[in-house]
Amino acid sequence: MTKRSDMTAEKNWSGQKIVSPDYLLFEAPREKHFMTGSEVVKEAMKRCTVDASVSYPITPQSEAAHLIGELWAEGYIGTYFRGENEFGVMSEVAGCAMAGSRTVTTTSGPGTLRAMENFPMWSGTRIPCQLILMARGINSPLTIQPDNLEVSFLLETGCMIWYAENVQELFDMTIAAFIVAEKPDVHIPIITAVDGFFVSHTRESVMLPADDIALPPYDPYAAPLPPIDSEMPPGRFLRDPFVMKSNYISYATHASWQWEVRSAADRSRKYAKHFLKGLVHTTGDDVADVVFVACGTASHQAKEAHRELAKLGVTCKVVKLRTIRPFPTEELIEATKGAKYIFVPEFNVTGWLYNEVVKALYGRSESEVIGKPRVAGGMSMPVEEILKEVANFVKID
Amino acid sequence: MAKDSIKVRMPALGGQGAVTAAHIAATAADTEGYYAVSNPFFGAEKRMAPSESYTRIGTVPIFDRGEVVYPDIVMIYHPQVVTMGKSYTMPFYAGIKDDGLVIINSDIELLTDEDKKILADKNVKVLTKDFTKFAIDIAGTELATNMAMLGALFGVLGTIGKPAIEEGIKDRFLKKYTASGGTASLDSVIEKKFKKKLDLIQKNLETASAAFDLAAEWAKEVGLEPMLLDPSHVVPVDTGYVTA
Amino acid sequence: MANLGPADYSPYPVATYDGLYTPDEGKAMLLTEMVDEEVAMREVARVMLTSENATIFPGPQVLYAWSEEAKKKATLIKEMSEVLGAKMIPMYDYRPKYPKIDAEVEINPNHPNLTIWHNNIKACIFIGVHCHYANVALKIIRSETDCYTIGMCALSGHEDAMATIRDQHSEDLAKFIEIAKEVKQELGK
Amino acid sequence: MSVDIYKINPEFRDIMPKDIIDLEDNATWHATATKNRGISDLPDKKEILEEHSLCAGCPEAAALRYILTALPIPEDTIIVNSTGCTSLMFPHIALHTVHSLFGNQNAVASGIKRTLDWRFPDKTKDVIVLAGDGATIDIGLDYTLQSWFRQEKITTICFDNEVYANTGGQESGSTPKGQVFKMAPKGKVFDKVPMWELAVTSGCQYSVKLTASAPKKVAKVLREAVLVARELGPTYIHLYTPCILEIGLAANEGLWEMKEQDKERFESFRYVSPEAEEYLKECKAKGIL
Repeated sequence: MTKRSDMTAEKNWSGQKIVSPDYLLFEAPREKHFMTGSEVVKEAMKRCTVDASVSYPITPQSEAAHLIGELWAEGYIGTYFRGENEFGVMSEVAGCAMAGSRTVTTTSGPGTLRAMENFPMWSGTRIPCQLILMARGINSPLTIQPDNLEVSFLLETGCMIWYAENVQELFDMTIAAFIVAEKPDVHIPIITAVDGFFVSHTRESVMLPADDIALPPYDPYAAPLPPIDSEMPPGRFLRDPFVMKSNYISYATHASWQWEVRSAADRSRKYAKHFLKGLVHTTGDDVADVVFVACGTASHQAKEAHRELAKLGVTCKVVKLRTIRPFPTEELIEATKGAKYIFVPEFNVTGWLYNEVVKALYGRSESEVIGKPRVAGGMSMPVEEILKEVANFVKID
Repeated sequence: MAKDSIKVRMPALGGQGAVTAAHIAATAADTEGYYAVSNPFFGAEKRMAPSESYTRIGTVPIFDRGEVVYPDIVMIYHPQVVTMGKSYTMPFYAGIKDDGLVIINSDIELLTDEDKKILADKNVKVLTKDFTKFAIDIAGTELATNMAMLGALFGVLGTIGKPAIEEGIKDRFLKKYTASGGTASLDSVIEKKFKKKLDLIQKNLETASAAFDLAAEWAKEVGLEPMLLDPSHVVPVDTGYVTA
Repeated sequence: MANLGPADYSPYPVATYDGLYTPDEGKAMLLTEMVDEEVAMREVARVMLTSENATIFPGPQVLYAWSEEAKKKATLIKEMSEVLGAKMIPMYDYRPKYPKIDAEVEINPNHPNLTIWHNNIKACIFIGVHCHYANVALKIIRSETDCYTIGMCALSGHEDAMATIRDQHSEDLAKFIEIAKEVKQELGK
Repeated sequence: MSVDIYKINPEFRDIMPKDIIDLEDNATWHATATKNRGISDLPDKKEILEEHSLCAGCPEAAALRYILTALPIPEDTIIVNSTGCTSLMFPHIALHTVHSLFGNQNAVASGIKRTLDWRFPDKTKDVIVLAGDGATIDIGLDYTLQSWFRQEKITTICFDNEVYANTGGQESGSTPKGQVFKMAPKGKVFDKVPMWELAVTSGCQYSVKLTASAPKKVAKVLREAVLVARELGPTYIHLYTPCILEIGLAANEGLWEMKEQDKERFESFRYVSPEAEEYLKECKAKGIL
């Protein structure tokens, strides 16, 4: 059984060499592997010097949760257990993080909604834990299929939300997530989302650094609030006190507290820019009539469409959003300049990303924004269908 | 004419190993230098219930994900897919592209005259063969059917060689591999049938290899055009990952 | 009572919504400008030396003897207050105090404006206050008072303060004290 | 050392308020105490609970004072709370505490305890849950029981006032049958939930039901519960702290009500597992009890 006190300045408790985030993400030599999103989550967490993880089964994230458990059994993670349900799990995660652990958990669809009350509590208590979300349908009748409607429920929880496109980005993003979330001026929870199955169960090639190097450990004393461990003043400290005017004195505290949580998310931009190489990523023609704005698998489908449109002589560009909270408004406006048509393909019925895009571009863009194609309930988004939508606006011969 | 990417749809019955086959196919293609992706249909598949998996192979990065709605190749692992409609699409060749290919595992002719006409009009070639018997003859178990189908696929394509297939099979059975509960226990059943893993791999290889030759022969006979550009056309592209 | 501040009444808009963010490493911030640390130190010293009822608000991280660094800082902050001729009012913990605070001698992050109003403080330094509570308090002060706030932070700084200097450890405080002495002389005080 | 977080740097003693100076000079921290802490410290030692905002004469406030004064190592004790009247006292407890949500207290405490054991393997850190009957028995029942099933090494204390008091007097699972409260306008139709018994069948090593009428008894039970939890597994204390407001008593009648109930609904219940029995004997021998 490894002990946290086994850690030295050079090696973490599992004997991995401690390296800088930049080295791990950008400089360390990488080798090609062929694996699923679930498997790559294990590889990422293995290199993150994680203190704690709590799990609960729900498709499609269960395999990732099993594999994190294996890391604990192998001595890479300090403490791990199966909670009673997602509400309990997210509260157990809060306890671990408040007490000073670098903490990760995973969930999907109905689990996310069951746990919902916890997420604004997470951000309000300024814990930098990571939730790896493998999006799944949440409607009745029950579905386990990929559909990311659940993400719309998380948009205003005060947590950061990043969206990974594929297995490779999931690996890099879940490592960068801890680094950015733990910055003292950020220090709020981060939700790293992928579309369930499309990423969790899809096997593809991925480049990984060696597994004998890892991130420096989390320092709970370089944080905006003292950890709950009785080791840092003030001795009289309630992490999330009642400050309601009815009992005490201040509405202003509540207002200011909530603005501070939003400010913290905003401060993450400059760090995310560095560790994600940009809040958005653009591929295709610099000047394009057709611009796809998408995140996750939808941006993958859009890239497939871009390739076909190029063959047909249509100028086209794909703007992939890597961060949803904070929303990359300025980057989006810059990237869509001069577009005739902006298509927002989505894997949900309400078009929450379309709403975000329209809100961001309102009064600042001439482009026509089209919330299509939109599929739901786990349907795929064949490139053929995307091309049909585009053909309704652009002449294709 | 050969394309820069093809999509393969594999309708099967739960327990036949179509997911495993899709995985090995993608690994083999990846080994050969192609871009490749495999995934199962996302459901709660049970034994003998419809189960589908997909493999996408290309000389360009494969961005497309999920169910293959418009396949270039359809591989039918079990006659019931057609006779009892144990398939997520009706008819089983729905959405198939022109100049496509259908591989059917059956000891009898399953196509109606109407099916044949529709497929002929789209210039889709059909290879029907009792790959289960083929597997029993060579490997001594019907559980190697998926290997026979796999060999046939690559025999027809002709641009992914036997060494790559061997690599794919070894990767699947020798590496630590995350499989769903059902697949994991099936693995152990297979292992019981053969004494040693290597023995299992050898049998699988022989089955796939024989089917490879048979299908390559067939492709010549029917004058099948090459479907997929060979790996020399693979172009490295900045796919925009955090680590480009 | 002091005038309301730039945001008036409500802590919104906060600095980040005006496009202000914590300074990069090695830099400091004066109002909306990124400047070198030393430039900021000089200006901060000038403001403290020339404002009515300039006050230092030491927080838990420096008030208590829980680490060697905290002990060093305590000595330096005491000296700082003498050099700047500034009063010291402690933010000894963050609890919403019941039934009321004594605005004369203490400051509480949940209603820091009360202390600033009561003592008519026109310039203040936050030091040793945990960033979250510093930011909560600074937003309220920014909105409800015209006090010139200064965040001397051991971590990343505070954009809601009118001046913020980051990564301030004991050796940096010593450096600031020397600069403050020079400025004091220049001002003929 | 944890007690150092209460030590004031000499440069600032002159500007610190008396209650903070007293915490350093005159509180009974384990590290500085010469004898076991206890009720006898109440008259002349600095208390860990500062002024609070509960109703005058509320037995909860008194019970919390008894508990805090008996903690074996307050400077290394974390208390997790939940929503309710008790939340109004928590900001004034001079320890590290958490409120979190309504009902998730045992889940939060589980995470904290596991992390503290991981981060401080060579140190003793006690984790205690203190919540009302609504939080423990109704909305939080799953998390209370599950933490016991998992054998989390925490002490769970339920301040049972038999009603949702903070929200204005609604029936709770702990309300006695027949009692008329809001949301039970015709009287409660089912029996009071026997949480102290559920504790035993759910794996607690120690489960005691009592009222807060006898301070020394409360202190003894608390100390036993914390020591057993630290060593063996979950422990439970079910404490009657009546809501004098909701049952129409005067500020000075709380004690009388508790004494009454000592003979009725809160007639003493005590379960101690054989292992705990053994361990408590050792503690007595070592003089830490």
